[in-house]
Amino acid sequence: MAEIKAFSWKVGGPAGFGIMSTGLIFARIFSRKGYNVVDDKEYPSLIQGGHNVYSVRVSTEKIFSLLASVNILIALDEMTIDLHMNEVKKNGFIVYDSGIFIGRDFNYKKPDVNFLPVPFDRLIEKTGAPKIVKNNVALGVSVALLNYDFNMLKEVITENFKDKGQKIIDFNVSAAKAGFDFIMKEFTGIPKIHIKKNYSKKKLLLTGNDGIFLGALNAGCKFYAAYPMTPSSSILHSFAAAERDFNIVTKHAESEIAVINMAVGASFAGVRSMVATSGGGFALMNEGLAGAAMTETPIVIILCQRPAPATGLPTWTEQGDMLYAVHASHGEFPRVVMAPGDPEESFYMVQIAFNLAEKYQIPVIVMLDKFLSENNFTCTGLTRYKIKINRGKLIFAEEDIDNNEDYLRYKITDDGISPRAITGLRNGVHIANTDEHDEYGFSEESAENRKKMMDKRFIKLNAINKEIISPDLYGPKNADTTIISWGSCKMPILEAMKYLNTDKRIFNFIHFKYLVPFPVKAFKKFMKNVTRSAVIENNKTSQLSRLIMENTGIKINKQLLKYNGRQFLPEEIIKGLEKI
Amino acid sequence: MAEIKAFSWKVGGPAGFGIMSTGLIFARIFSRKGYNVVDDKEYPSLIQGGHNVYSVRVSTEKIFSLLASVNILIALDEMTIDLHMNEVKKNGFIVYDSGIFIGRDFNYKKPDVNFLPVPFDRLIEKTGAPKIVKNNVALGVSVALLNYDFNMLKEVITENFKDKGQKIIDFNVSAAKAGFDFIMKEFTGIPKIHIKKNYSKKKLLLTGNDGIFLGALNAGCKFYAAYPMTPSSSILHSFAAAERDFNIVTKHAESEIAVINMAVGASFAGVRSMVATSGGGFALMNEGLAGAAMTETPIVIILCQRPAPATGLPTWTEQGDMLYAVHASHGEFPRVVMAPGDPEESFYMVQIAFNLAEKYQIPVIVMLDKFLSENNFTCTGLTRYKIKINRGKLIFAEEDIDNNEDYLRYKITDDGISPRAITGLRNGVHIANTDEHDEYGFSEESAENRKKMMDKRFIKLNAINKEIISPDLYGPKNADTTIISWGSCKMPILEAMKYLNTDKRIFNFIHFKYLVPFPVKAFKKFMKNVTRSAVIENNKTSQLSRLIMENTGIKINKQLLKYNGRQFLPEEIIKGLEKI
Amino acid sequence: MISEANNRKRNYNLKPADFNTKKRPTWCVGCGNYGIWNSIKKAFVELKLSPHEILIVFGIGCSGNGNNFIKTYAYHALHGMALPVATGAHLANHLLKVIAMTGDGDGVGIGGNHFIHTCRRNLDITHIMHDNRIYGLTTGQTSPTSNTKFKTKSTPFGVMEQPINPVALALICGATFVARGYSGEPEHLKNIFIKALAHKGFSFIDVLQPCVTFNKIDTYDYYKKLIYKLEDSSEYNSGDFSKALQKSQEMERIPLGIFYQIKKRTYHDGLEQIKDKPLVYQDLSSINIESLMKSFY
Amino acid sequence: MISEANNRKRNYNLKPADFNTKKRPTWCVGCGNYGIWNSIKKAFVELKLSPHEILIVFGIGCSGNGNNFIKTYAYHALHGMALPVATGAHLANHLLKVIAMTGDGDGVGIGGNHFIHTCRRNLDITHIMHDNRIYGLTTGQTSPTSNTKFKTKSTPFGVMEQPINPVALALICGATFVARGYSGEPEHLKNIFIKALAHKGFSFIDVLQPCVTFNKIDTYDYYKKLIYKLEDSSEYNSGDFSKALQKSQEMERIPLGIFYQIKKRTYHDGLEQIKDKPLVYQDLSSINIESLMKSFY
Ligand SMILES: Cc1ncc(C[n+]2csc(CCOP(=O)(O)OP(=O)(O)O)c2C)c(N)n1
Ligand SMILES: Cc1ncc(C[n+]2csc(CCOP(=O)(O)OP(=O)(O)O)c2C)c(N)n1
Ligand code: SF4
Ligand code: SF4
Ligand SMILES: [Mg+2]
Ligand SMILES: [Mg+2]
Repeated sequence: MAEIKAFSWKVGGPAGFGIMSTGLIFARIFSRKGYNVVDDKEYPSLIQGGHNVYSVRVSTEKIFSLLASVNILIALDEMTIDLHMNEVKKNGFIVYDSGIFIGRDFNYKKPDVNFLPVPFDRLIEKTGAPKIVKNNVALGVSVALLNYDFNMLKEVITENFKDKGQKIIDFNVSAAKAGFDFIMKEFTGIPKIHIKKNYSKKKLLLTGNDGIFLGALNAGCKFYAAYPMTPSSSILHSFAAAERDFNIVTKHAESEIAVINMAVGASFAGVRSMVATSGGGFALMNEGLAGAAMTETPIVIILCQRPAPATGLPTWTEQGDMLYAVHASHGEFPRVVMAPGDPEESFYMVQIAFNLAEKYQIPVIVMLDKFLSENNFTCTGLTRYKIKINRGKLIFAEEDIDNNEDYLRYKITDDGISPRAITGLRNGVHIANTDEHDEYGFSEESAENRKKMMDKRFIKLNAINKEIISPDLYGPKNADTTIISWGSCKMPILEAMKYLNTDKRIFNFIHFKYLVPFPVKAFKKFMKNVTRSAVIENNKTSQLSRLIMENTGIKINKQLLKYNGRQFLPEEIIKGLEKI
Repeated sequence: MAEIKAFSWKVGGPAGFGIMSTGLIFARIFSRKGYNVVDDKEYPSLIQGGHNVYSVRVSTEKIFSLLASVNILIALDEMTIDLHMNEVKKNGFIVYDSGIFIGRDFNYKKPDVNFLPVPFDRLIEKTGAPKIVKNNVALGVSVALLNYDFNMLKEVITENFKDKGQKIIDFNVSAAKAGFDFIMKEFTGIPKIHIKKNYSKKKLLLTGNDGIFLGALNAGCKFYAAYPMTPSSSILHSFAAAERDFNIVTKHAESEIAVINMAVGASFAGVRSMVATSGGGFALMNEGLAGAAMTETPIVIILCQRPAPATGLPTWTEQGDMLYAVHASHGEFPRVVMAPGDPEESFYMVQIAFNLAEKYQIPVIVMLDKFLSENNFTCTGLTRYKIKINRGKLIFAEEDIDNNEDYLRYKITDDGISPRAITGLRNGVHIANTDEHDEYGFSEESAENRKKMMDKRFIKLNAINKEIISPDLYGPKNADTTIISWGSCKMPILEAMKYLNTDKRIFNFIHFKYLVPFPVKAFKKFMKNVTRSAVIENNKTSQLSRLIMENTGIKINKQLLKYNGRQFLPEEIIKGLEKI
Repeated sequence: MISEANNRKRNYNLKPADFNTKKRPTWCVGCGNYGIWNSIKKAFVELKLSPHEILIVFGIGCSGNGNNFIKTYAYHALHGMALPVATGAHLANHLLKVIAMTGDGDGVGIGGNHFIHTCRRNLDITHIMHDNRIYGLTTGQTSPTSNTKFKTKSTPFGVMEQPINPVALALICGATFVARGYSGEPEHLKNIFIKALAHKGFSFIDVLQPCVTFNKIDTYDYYKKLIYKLEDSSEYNSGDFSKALQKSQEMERIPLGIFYQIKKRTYHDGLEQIKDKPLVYQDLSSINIESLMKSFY
Repeated sequence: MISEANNRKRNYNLKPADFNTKKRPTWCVGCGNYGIWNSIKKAFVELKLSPHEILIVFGIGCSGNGNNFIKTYAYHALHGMALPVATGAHLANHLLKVIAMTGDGDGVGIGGNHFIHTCRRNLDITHIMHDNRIYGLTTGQTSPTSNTKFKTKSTPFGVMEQPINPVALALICGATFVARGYSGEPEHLKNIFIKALAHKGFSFIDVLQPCVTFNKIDTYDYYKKLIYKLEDSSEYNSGDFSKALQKSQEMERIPLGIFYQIKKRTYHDGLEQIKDKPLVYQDLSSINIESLMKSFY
């Protein structure tokens, strides 16, 4: 078989079978060699049982998303065969455990693919390793089918189990080797896949949550509070593990209500602090969001969306909380809402979020979704120094406060921003007050003061507006159809765009990373050149269309929406746009 | 002095002096005689001290709001004189306690009004009543200055203190009488006000909260849960007092989170249930709102706004939570948001709210604000039978469930509404599930089911849209300027309109009572005839303008906004519109 | 309806399997939730309860997933909110047998405030807490009942706080029936359930439930060594509050059984307005607010 | 900063009035809040604390309005949220003396969950609860500490539930210093405050505080008859947990004083990452995530 530049691989089976770690090891053996890799995890809200799927796509070229079809499917149960068989390309492989399906032949189900029976248990037995390392057989098989280097697999397995000791490593490696050798020996006849060699440098393999975690660390986040909630929990786990190495305090608190108030307390005391949650937890944090706004305490809130309302579909994906984040909580106050489109953007944007939060003493909400939070994407590198820490008018030293004047925490200034003293300064004593207050911070109910303070807080928008980066334009400046989207949909759209531009139609794509303040001018300017446009998003009511209307009056008439808890596939976008 | 059809009266003094009950008695002596009365209360978030003001306007004709000027000002402290003196009309009266301001003469401060020194303490002493009944002197004085019937005052005082025994009644009456006689005797010379006799039937004097309470009772609300929060607390007090007479359970729960979940539990069990709160409490209820939506449990939420964010100005007024209520909570689900404009509308609309909540098994939010919640307005009568109770597809009897089929709580139907069995029916056993679920209610994560259930819930909008009443149009059909507003601003606007229409300009007024679903068609139709328009509302960012944009793309360029915690006065509207 | 007529229609020959839904449990093999599931169904059978007479309000968690596996009226509430939902439902229809089934995180973590306030109300509700000392469904973070030093995904350097003692907390807050059960002793557990469901007032059962997947400390082996039954000692008197409180402090070994039970007026007995019939059966057409309206003249 | 250099700059001659702001208290004449206000200021003076070394996090309520009347760093939190805010601030700057001042509604009503969880953490924070057994600022509804049968605006037929016993609750949940004070005994109260502020770990003081306006039951007269001081009995040993628990159950009379105090590792002592200096003083420019990034290859 000829060398190919890209392939897709999928493993499926019941929960509790270690499918998630198998998939990650597989993805890593390619990202380590500099391939471009994207993955995707599907699992139900159950600990054991149910159907888990891990998909990986690998390419020597830049890729943004999975595609609908796969080259290799590893089926650890029959359900996987039934559900995913039709995704397998012609001449592709379906590897199954012949120890489970004794004497079964599946070829009749789909004659144009190669069903490969592999006796997992027997192979393991021979190596003397325990059964739980079984999935490594699948890894060995896969590497063999791809004509790939077994040593790469060995290296990643070794790395992965390095905390568990040499014995465990050996078991896993020998299981993998058994699978590898089995294919090499038993299936010499079949045409394998030749994945093209890759010569670029090793790549980072990151989820959106990893980007947030690394970015927040780099931004000097010192206090992280959270209450576990899928798909935000991995940020908590990362922070908890890093707390001693990076001098952070991580607190798994009693509820999201405690979380936001602890974080606000820490920020008031003078440190950068952050929280992350999903929709239900964000709902519980709403009052605290308003509290932060009124006391002008900076706070960064990561909102990892999942299908809602209520408990919804905890382990699936949706972009259903946008207008909620935009309008959340009682009363009126300035805020920033942003939505990175990939892990790299997550890394940089969360750092910008900290700067904006502190410069303007406002809450900043960063929106992800399960798709972005939990799936891995390769990136070539992250630059530590790109976003400089800017803590705005935070006062650290007594010398920086004029001793001849009273310290006014809520001093009315031209830009609306008042110098903010950290705790512990002799001359920085002040009240941060959730009541409406005067410049000192004292509760004050007069009409004049209320107006003055509302104006003070809102005048910050003048400067904030200038910081807001206009939407990104992908593709040619002029097109006959403009795709408009936000957040994580960026990735399947960019993948689809590889195939969309034909002789007949030219597409470009406006991607919103900043939602509030809405980049009105920039967007209107873009729209001047637009002849036909369509909003693509992962929800039912097209919240971006509504946001655009609310801010510009521009009505986008065409929408491509998906709200079944799954992210778009590029193929769906291509097909959907055909009709538009 | 000639007879006048209307006058305004105001009493001011420190908190804890019984100013609120004094004002209410004063208002009642006129509403009882069929006058049109409106009042207004201003008080700080303190129990004693601070500045309390109670204003009453009385007219033989329909009135909607206070005006900026007053005829009689009762000053129980000097602050009242200083703050409110300039509101007193030429030849008006400022009554002050000459026992406090011994030997002071205020006339130089404002020579065109009559400063009337009244020796409150001495008058009380003579009657033998205790000092705490002091404010009644002011009532007697006021009635005398108006040439009004002392017996009316006596009657209302008697009624007011009827639970406290005859002795207390006598003390209060004799103090009032002493004030009355003092004016009659000592100030024979000055020109009093002759308020025109009124011959219509006695009127109800209601706050918006009273309207909600009475309406909810009439609608068959059986379970009311709340956590005290100004300006919603009076609804709790009314329900608590009525629970035995009306077979209701009222629960002051541990927090707003408990409140909403208790109410949802009661509704699930099969009764009509309601909650009320203000912005901060609503924030805490957000998650529960989404829970009700996902389980399709009907719920009525009263949101009495106050200036926010956070604790804000607890005892003042604002319309700052509209877009929050419109978009509140994670995920997407149908809802109704409405905002009555006066107590009478509160009474009827809350009944409609219960019907809509139960017919469509959705949450319904009814928005008031402190101005509407706590101020009194007269109305001629409330009709008990106008809104018929309609409980939709609620099943009370086992016979009403087909025994040959499984009972599907979330049955997919043409209109999206599934028959809902109350608890305790043998064949009605089901799960209400905050997880996404199948028709039975079982947790179900498949893509197909998710889409089906989202569509099922949203298809209800077809029918809900038909129920939404288009905005009210006040004034002529064609005008050169159209005022657009919502909720409680209705009242000062209607008052202002009495003076706005001149030879030069013709105004009309579109009043939104329903915000979600937004009455798109009706509004667009209205707007076809509109040449110039202005949105008037009690917030900073003109949320109604944004809501209109979001739903119709129509941009209203002119706004008259007030966000200092106070309601508009008609004069401000008149002046503001001059510039527009 | 749960009326007298209805009671006659009762099916007294129900078996535990009659409380199964068409969904099979999805808990991990060996999970302690199975034991609780079996015991509660047996308790229903012995109490001659039918599915429509029971409402179970579930929390969110592995335990909460049980809403799919037990056939009764059920409400799968938000995380931490089972008790308020149960409270509202009970007050609206107090003829139902209302049970709240929560995890430990659900019950005394995010739901802790509702727990302490529900205890003091003495509502006629039974709260069964599946106490695996871990957050199961979110894959293994600390719970309020996790022991100090326990290493979990959210506490890789060990839990810093003292655990909540659910039995002691319930006692202090006024629960009138307080017990500890163990899912590894299903017969004993069933008997506690029967007594709790028969108790008039708020009954709370802290059920020790091994989580075989994420909690490698509080295992079957661990409990086997430490548990004993209060009723094995003839001295123990569950009517004595201070003794119960003292017993609840025992840490070296783990007493199971009913720590405390007392008769006390229930909340709904104090509500005259529902003496005749539950709210849900009251007639809305007879409401007359005329006289009340008059008071606004 | 609260550094050593700074300590030298300390002004040791502060008087209680130096802790006044320019705002005068607005509490009702006779309100128990005055007594607490006076006692805490005196305690600060005796402990030689300066305003910038202290952070008071207030709740919302009459007590919370005190944020305007005491000169220290202050955060006027949301209703019920004083403890989490105090927790975050303390963990970010543990050199501050952090105090949470809440009402009873704030502390164990809406904030009850934060209370029980804060107790078990043994954070070095002092919680002073102004316990007037009523919701003052919202003009007189029942509070979780109101006695059964109390008639209030929200319970015109009398409170149905058993009150929360804050002292017992704090004990059960793990507070390492638990006391009850009375605003009518300001000297005694001041001494409790001094000891609480000196205590390393979580100290809780339930301060009985008459609300002269809305609570006509728990009045100065009422308390006068019932109170006595624990330290008046030479036997009482505040180091004995079971005794303290037992004492907390006493209802006929009302013991004041320190029920319980024990030495135990504080939360922040367990955090190695802040051994050297508080988070707030850590240098952000030296953060290097390079090696961590490598683990994502
Ligand atoms: C408001 C909110 N926060 C977080 C979650 C995520 N969540 C689901 S279950 C759970 C904890 C489960 O622990 P526990 O209650 O002990 O139940 P178990 O799974 O151990 O039975 C959490 C945090 C949620 N559903 N809602
Ligand atoms: C979320 C929320 N709900 C309700 C309120 C209204 N509120 C203000 S103070 C208070 C209770 C006050 O009682 P307590 O805490 O005992 O303080 P006290 O006034 O008695 O000192 C309430 C319910 C609020 N501010 N926020
Ligand atoms: S994770 Fe633990 S609690 Fe959850 S089902 Fe598995 S064993 Fe049971
Ligand atoms: S209402 Fe009560 S608690 Fe509030 S200030 Fe007055 S006396 Fe004090
Ligand atoms: Mg658990
Ligand atoms: Mg109180």
